[in-house]
Amino acid sequence: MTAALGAHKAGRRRLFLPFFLPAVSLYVLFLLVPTVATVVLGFTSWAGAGDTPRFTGLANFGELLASDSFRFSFLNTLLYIVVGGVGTFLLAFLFTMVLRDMRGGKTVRAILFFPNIVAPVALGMFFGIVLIFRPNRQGLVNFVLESFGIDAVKFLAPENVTWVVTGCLIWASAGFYITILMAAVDRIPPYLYEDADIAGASPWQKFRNITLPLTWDVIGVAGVLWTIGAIKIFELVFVLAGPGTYSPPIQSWTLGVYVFDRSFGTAGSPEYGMACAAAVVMIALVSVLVVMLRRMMRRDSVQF
Amino acid sequence: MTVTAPRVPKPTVPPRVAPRRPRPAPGSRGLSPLRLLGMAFVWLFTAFNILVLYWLLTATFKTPIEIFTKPFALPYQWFERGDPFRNIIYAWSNAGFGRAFLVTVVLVAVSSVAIVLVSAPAAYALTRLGVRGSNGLTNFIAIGMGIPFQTVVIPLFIGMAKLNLTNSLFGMFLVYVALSIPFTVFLLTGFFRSLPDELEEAASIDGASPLRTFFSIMLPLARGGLITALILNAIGLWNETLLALVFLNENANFTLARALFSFYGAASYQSEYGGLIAGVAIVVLPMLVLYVLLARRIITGLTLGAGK
Amino acid sequence: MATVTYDSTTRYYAGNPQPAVDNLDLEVADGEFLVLVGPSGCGKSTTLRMLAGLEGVDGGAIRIGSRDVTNLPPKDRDIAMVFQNYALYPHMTVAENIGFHLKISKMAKSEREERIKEAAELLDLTPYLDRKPAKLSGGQRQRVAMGRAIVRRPQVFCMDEPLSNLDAKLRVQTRTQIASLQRRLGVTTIYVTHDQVEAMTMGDRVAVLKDGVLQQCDTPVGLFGRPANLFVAGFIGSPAMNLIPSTVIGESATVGGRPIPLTRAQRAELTSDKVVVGVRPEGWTIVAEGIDATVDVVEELGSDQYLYCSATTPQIDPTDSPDAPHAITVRTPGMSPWRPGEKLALAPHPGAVHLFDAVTGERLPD
Amino acid sequence: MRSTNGLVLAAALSLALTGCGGGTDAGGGGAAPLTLPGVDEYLNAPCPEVGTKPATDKEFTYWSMWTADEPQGKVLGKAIKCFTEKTGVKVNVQWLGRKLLTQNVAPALNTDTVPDLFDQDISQVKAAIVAPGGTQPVDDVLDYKIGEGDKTVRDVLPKSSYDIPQNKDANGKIFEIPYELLGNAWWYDKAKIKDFKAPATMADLFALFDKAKSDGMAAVSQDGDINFYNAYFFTQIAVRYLGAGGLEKAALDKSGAAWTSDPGLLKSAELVEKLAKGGYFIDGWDAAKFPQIQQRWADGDAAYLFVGSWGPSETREYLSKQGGDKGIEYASFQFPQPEGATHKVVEQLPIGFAVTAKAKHPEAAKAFIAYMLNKDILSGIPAVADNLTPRADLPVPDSLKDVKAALEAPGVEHAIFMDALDGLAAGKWVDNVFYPLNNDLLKGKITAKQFIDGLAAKQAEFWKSTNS
Repeated sequence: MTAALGAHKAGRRRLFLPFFLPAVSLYVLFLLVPTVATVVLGFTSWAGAGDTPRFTGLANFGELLASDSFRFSFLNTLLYIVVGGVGTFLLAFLFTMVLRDMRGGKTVRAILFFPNIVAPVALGMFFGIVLIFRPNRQGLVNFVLESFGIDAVKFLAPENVTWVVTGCLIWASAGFYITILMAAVDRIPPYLYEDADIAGASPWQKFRNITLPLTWDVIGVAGVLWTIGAIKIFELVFVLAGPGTYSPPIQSWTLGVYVFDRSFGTAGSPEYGMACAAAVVMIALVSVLVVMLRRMMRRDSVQF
Repeated sequence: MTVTAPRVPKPTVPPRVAPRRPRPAPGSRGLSPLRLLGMAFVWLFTAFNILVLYWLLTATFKTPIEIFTKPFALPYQWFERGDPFRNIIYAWSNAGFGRAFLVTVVLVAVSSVAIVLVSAPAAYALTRLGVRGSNGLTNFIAIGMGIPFQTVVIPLFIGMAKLNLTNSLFGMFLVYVALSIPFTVFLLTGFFRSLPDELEEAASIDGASPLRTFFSIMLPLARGGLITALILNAIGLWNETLLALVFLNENANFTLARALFSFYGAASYQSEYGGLIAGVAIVVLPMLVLYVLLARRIITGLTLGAGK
Repeated sequence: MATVTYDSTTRYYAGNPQPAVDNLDLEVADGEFLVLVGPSGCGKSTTLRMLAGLEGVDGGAIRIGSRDVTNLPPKDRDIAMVFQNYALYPHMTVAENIGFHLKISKMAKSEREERIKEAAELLDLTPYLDRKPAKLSGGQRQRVAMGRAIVRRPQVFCMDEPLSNLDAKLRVQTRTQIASLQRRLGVTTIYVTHDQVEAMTMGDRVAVLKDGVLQQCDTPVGLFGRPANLFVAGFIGSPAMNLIPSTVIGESATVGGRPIPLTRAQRAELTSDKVVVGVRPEGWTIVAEGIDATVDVVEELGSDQYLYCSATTPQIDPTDSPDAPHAITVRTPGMSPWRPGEKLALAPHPGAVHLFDAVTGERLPD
Repeated sequence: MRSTNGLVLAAALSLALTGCGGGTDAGGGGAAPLTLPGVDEYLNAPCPEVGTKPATDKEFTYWSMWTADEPQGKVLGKAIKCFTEKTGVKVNVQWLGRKLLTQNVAPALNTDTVPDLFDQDISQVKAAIVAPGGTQPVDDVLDYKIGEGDKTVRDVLPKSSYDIPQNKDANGKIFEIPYELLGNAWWYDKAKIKDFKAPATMADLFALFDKAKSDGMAAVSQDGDINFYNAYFFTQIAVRYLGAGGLEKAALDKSGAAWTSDPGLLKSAELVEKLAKGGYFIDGWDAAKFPQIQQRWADGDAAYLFVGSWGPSETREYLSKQGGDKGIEYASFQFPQPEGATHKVVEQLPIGFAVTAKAKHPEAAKAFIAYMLNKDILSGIPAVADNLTPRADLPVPDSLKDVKAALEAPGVEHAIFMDALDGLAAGKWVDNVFYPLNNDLLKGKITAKQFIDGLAAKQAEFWKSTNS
C-alpha cells in the first residue's frame, strides 16, 4: 500500500515539469527576460529607430532627475497611488460600515463594481465629455451643478485635472476594493457584531474594533493590488488630461504616460533608452512601495 | 413555581397575516448621524453609477445637440428622422468597430482559454504535487503581477518584431497569454489549495494515474476557479489598450479598445460625438452583459483570489 | 435583580408566513434559571435573541422588571449574552475581551481593570489574561465568554447554547459550574439548549418549545412527571417514553390486552375514543402475560439496562413520524441476563401510565 | 513635434467627411458648400503617363500616413493604381495612419523588414526617422520627370517648400519631397463680421478684437488643451522679429541667454500678454476639451479663431453634424506685422514622401514620388481632400484662397510651423521648457518679462541635463 502510494507520489512528481514548464517558460520569456532587457537598456542611449544602443551609464537617470516632465510623472504617480489609494480605501471602509447590514447591499455592491469592467480608455473619454465646461451647453456634471444653482466648474483646466483624474480613479476603483473588503467582512462571524451591539458600540467602534482588525490581512493584499494597479495608470490620464491624441501637458503626466511618450507616443524622436530608464524607475518604485506596505501591514495572523 | 397553563383558550382572532417585512432589531433602527450620512452617500454613489449607465445608453441614440443640452431626456431626434441606430451604425462601419468587434471576440476568447489551459496545470503543479520549493516558485511567478506592462513593452516589441510577430494577431495572442500568466496562476493556486485532499487520495487508491486524476477529478472540481479566471482575463483583455496600441498597427487587426483609442482623435476632429459614444457603448456593453450574467461569479472569484 | 416577561410575543421572519415565535407568554422570576429547550427550529434562540434585542418583535411585548424593553436597543436593556461560539474577538487578549463592553461604555480604566481581575479570579482565568483566544482550550474560551457577561453585572444573562461546542466530559463539568455560578450571582438567566439533560439538570424551570409555540413550562420534575402533551412526553426523558395508541372501550383503554381504566374526568376530556397511553421505559413490569415482545438489542449501561424490543403493538413517536417502528423500550436493572431473541411479556406499572388525547395530543387530567 | 502631427491629422480627418460624401444630414446649406464637386470626376479620370520609369524594380512597399478611405488615401490610392497600370510595378501599400512614424516605421528600422517609401510632415520625419539615420537623400528626385512633357519635379515645386533647413539631413541633403502644404491663419466668417478690414498693425488687430467684444461676442476662440495651438501666438509674432529659424536658434542656446538678448522676443511676449490680459479669449477656453472651443467659434460665440488650414473643413463638418442650416463664409488673414518687426514671415508645413535608408527598391519608390506630383494626380489634393499643394498652378478651394495667397505672396519668408521648435531634443524641449511657460503666459498667470526670464533660466537648466 505504502509502496503503491509512494510510486504514485513519484508519478505525481514527474507530472510537475510538464505541467509547470509551459507557463513558466512563457512567463520568463515574455516577462522576465524583457524586464531584464529593460533594465539593461535603461543605461543606454537608444532612439529605437534602427540605431544601436550605446552604453551611457547613469546619464539617462541623471536626465530623468533633472527633467520637469519626469518629476511631474513621478510625483503624479505617487499622488495617484497615495491620495487615490487613501481615498479609495476610505470610501471602501465607509461602504463596508454601511453595507454590512444594509438591505439591498448585494445589489449595491454589484452596481458599484460596474466601472471596473469598463476600459480605462472608455472611462477617460466618457469623463472628458461629461466634465465639459461650456456655458449654455454644459457637460453632464456641470449641467447638474447648474440645475442646482451651483456655478459650473472648469474641471478640465490643467490646474484641476490631476484632482479630477484622482476623483475618477477613486470612483472607478472603489467598487473593486469594496467588493474585496466586503467579502472579507462577510467572513467575520456575525455574532461578533451582535456582541458589539449588546455592548452598545457605534458603527465607528464596530469598524475600529471588529471590521478593521479582522480584515487587516485582506486590506494588506488589497493595498498591494492597488499599488501595482495604480502605478500603471496611463490610458485614463492620457485621454482625460489631454486632447487624447497627443500627450497631455507634462503637469498631468504619470510614469506610464512618460514611458509611452518617450517610446511609441511621441510625435518627436523616440527615445527608447529614456523610456526604459523610466520603466526601471517604475519597477523600483513599485518594489519599494510594496515592500513598505507589507512591512507596515505586518501583524500576527488572526484565525476565527 | 407556577406552571403556565398550556391551554389558555385563545380568543378567536381572524387569521393573522405575517408582516411583509418583519421589524428590524431595535439596535439597528437607531440612526446615528454617521450611519445616516453613510447611507446617504452610498445611495448617492449608487445612483450616480446608474445615472452614468443611463446616460451612456441614451446618448448612444442621441444627436450631439441632445447629448449636451438634454442629458437626461430620452433620445428622440434620430428616432424622428427614422434612423435611430445611426450612431451605432456609424461606429460599426465607418469607424471600423464591426471588424474590431469580431477580432476582439475571437482574440479575447482564444487568449482567455489558452491562458487558463496553460495556467491551470501550473497552478496545480505548484499546489498539489508536493514538490519542494513550490511556495518559492509560486511567489516567483506572482511577482510578475507587479511588473507594469509599460516596462516590458519595448524589449518585447523589439523581440517580437525580430520574429515577425508584431502587427499580427498571433503575436498579440502570445503576448496576452504570457503576460496574463502571473495573475492567473496566482488566482488558481488559491482555488487548487482550497480543494480537499481526500478525493485525490481516493483516486490514487483506485489506481487512477496522476494525469488522469488531474483531468477527471481536479479540473472538474476547480471548474469554478477556472471559469472565474476565464472571465477575469476576458474582461482584462477586452479592455487592454496599451499593448494593442503598440503591437497592432493595421486597421484590420485592431481590437475594440485600440479602435476606440484611434477613433477618439478622428471623432473629435469630426465632431462625431454620437459615433464616439456609440463606440464607447460597443466597448462597454458586451462586458456589461457578461457582468450582469456573471457578477456573482466574478465577485466570488475575485475575493477567493484576494483572500489567499 | 429583575423578572423577565414575555407578553404575547410574536416574531416573524421575512418570507415565512409561519411565525418563528407565536404568542409567547412566559414569566421568569427574579433570579430564576430558566431553560428554553426544543428541537432545532423551534424558536428558542429567537426567543432569547428577542430578549437581547438582536431580533425585532413583531407582536406583543417583552419586559425586564417593570421596564418595557421591546423597542430598546440591546445596550439599554441591561442584559449580557453568552453566544454559542463565544463571540470572542480573535485579535484581543482575554483581558481585552472581558473588558470590551466596559471599554465601549467608557468605564474608567481602573474600575474596568478591577472588574476584569475579579471576573478572572472567579473563573480561574487569571493566568491567561494576556493570551489571545486562539491559544486557549475550549473550556477556557467558554469561561472567557462567561467572564465577559459577568463583568457587565447585568440584570439578565442570556445564554445561547454556551456548552454545545465542548466535548462531553467538559460539558458535564461546565454545566455545574455555570449553574452554581448563576446561583451565587443570583442573576436571572435564560438559557437556550437543545440538550434535554442540560435542561433538566440546570434549570429551575424548563420551557419546552415547538414550532414557535410554548408547549409547557415547568420544573424538571413537573415536566418529567406530568408532561403536558404528547410532544413534551416524547421529548423529555431518554430513552423516550413509549407511546402506544389505543381505543377506549367503555371505561378503559387496552394495552397488550390489559385494560387501562380512565377516570370520569379523563373520559370527559376526550374528543374521540382514541387515546395514547404513555409508559416510560422504567414504567414496565415484566409479567407472565401482557404485551408480547422480542428483545432485539440489549443496551447495557452497567447501572441500568435497556431492552429494545419489537412488539406487535404499534408505537408512535411524537417528535418524528407518527408511526415509528413497533419497538418498545424497557429498562431493567443493570447486568440482567437478557439476550437478543428472548421473548418477554410486558405490562405497565400501575402508577406509571400517562394518558393523552390521541387527537389533540393533550394530556388527560389525572 | 506633437504639433505637426496634430495638424496633419486634423486636416486629413476633417476632410474625410467631405470626401466621404459629407454628413449624414446634409441640411447645412450655408454659404459654403458641404460637399466638394469634382471628387468622382477626379477619381474616374484616365491615368497620366509616368515621366521617369523605374528601370529594374518591379515592386516597392509604401507605408502610408493616411487610411484608405479618407480623402488623401483615395488620392494616393488612385496614384498607386495609375502607377501600377502605367509601369507594371506592384505597390505593397499599408494604410497605417498618422502615428506610423513612432509606432511602425521607427520600430521597423530595428529589423530588416522596412518600407521603401513612407510619408509624414517634414518636422516629424526629421525628428523620428532622419535623426537616427533612417532615410536616404532624395535630391535626385528633383530631376525626375513628372509626366508633363519634360517638366521635372524641380520645375513645379517652389524652392520654399523643400529647400529649407528643416528638410535637410545631417549631410545637408534633402530627405523629403512634399506633395501637400499646410498653412495657418486667423479665421472669421464673412457673413458675421461686417465691414471687415484686414489689420495692418497689431493695434488694428486688437481693435478688431475690441470691436467684437463690444458687439457682444467673445473675440477669440482657442482650444487651450492643445499645447501647440497655444504656442502659435507667441511663435507667429516672434518669428516676425527674428526671422525664420530665429526661434530655433534661440532655443538651441545652451545658456538660455538668447531669449533676453533680442528685445524682439520680449516685445512678442508683451503682445501675447496683452492678448491674454485683455479678456479676449472666450470663457472656458482654459478648461477646453478639443474641439469644443473651435466649435463655439463655428456657432458664432466668438469672432476669430487661429488654427491651421484644416479649420474650415473641421468646423464645416461640425456644423453639418449639428443639423443647422447656416454655413460659414470662410475667410482668413495672417498676423499683421508687429511694430519694429522686420521679417515678413508666413508659416507652412510641407507633407511629403521619404525613402528609407534600408530600402530595397528605392528606384521605384522615387519614381512614384515624382509621379505623385503630376498635375492630374496631385490635383486630387485640392479637389478631393480640400487641401493645398506646394504647386502654384493647381486650383485652390475657396475657403483656402486667403491662405494660399499668403503663402505665395511675393517676398515672404517661409518658416515651418512653430519654427520647428517642437522637434527639438526629441520633443522634450517644448514639453519641459516652452509649453508650461507659454501656457502660463497665455492664461495671464505670468508677465512677459517673467516668461522670457523663465525661458532663459529653464532652458539653461534643460540643456545642462539633457543628453540628446
